[in-house]
Amino acid sequence: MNVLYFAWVRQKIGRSEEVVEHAPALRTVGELAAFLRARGGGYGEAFADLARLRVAVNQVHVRMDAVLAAGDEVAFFPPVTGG
Amino acid sequence: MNVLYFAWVRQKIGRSEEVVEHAPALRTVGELAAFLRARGGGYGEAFADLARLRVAVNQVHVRMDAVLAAGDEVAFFPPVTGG
Amino acid sequence: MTTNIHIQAEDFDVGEEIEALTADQVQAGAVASFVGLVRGGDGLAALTLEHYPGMTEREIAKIAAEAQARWRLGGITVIHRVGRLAVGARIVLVAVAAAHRGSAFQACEFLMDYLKTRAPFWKQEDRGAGSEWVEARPSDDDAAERWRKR
Amino acid sequence: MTTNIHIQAEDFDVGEEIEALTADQVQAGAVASFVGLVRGGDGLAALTLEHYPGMTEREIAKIAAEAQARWRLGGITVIHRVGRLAVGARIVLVAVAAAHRGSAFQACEFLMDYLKTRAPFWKQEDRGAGSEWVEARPSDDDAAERWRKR
Repeated sequence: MNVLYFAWVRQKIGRSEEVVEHAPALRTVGELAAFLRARGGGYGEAFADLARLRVAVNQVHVRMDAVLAAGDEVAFFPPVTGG
Repeated sequence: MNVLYFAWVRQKIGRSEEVVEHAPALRTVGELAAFLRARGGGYGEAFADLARLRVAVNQVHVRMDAVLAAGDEVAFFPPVTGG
Repeated sequence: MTTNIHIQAEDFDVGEEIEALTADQVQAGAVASFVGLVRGGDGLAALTLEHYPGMTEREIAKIAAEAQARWRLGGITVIHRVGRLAVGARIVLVAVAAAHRGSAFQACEFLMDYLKTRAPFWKQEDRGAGSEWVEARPSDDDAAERWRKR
Repeated sequence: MTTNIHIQAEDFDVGEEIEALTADQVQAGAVASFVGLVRGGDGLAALTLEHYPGMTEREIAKIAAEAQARWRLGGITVIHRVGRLAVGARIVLVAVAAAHRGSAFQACEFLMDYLKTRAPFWKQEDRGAGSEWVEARPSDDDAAERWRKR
């Protein structure tokens, strides 16, 4: 899966994009977030409070319980502030 | 008093402006309208139905019962359709 | 807060007017605007706009002052054309600058609703075969009326 | 009905965009538009706009399709800038053409409300001393929410 980060999520993690292998333990977006948080450091900070994060799978807004599949594009970002 | 006519009121009467001497019998706008209607012809047509007319005195919207004074500028016109 | 009111035969430049409204105002984050055009159809060739010089400007100034009293606005521009206007021509521009979009949108709609029901303009439709005065629409009165209830 | 969606670093010409929206449409009597600018104050020097390329265009296209399904519109233009924008710079234009002003105003406000809450843009404020990400405002969520209840 291709995982993208935007705004302060990107800044805390220190990168904008990475590949994470899809695995049975990463069934949902929330599980992927927990997996990334467990890396600690910037990841720990970025994923400390999931209520502050929004997520999209394949460029569509979804919730943390959305189910993942191999090849998905998953993006984590703060609530949007455009316009 | 200077009396002005706009839109189809002006067309029916055939003029855009005229002077009408203020008089005790022309106490209100409605009385002025009745006086003008009594002239018949285009005036009769223009003032046939006062519900179709709007009026301003000294460039301010008023009702037919507004009281007139010498020197007033009185305008009769249809409901406005700008914008 | 600047209020620009122009009644004119000439066309206007929408982009320039909107730009001028916020030129010196770093506090204006929002400009809502409305452009009314001569809508074609049913064989309409043109509209002729008549107005009551003097009263028109006064009424629009009153409406603008009322908008300014209801919302905190950075500026208002109202331009209304008169004379003969072909299908597709611009008739009216209302533009409102404000700090935030809610005020700008509401004031712009308020100004249009009151302009339609209080400013002394009259439209005559030219369909080639003859011309006819446009009737006032009750829906415009309803649109203006809703601002009283707030 | 045309929908124009542009995400770009470059500035845009509001007058041209509004004009283009009704160029071939004699049925459009009304264009409502909104321009958002970088609002100054509190020492703000500039904003930097980041977005999610691809998703941004998709989200805006969805919002535009929803507006078109709710109101009969003649055309929609949405232009949103990205990158570094100084105080006073234009950020966003939403313009909607329709036969009548009610639909144009409502659709324009609807588009702005949804753009604010669904399109993946993020603003960073540069105050000279450092930069900070703008927090989402609950009032924007409320503004979008009111369209659900209708």
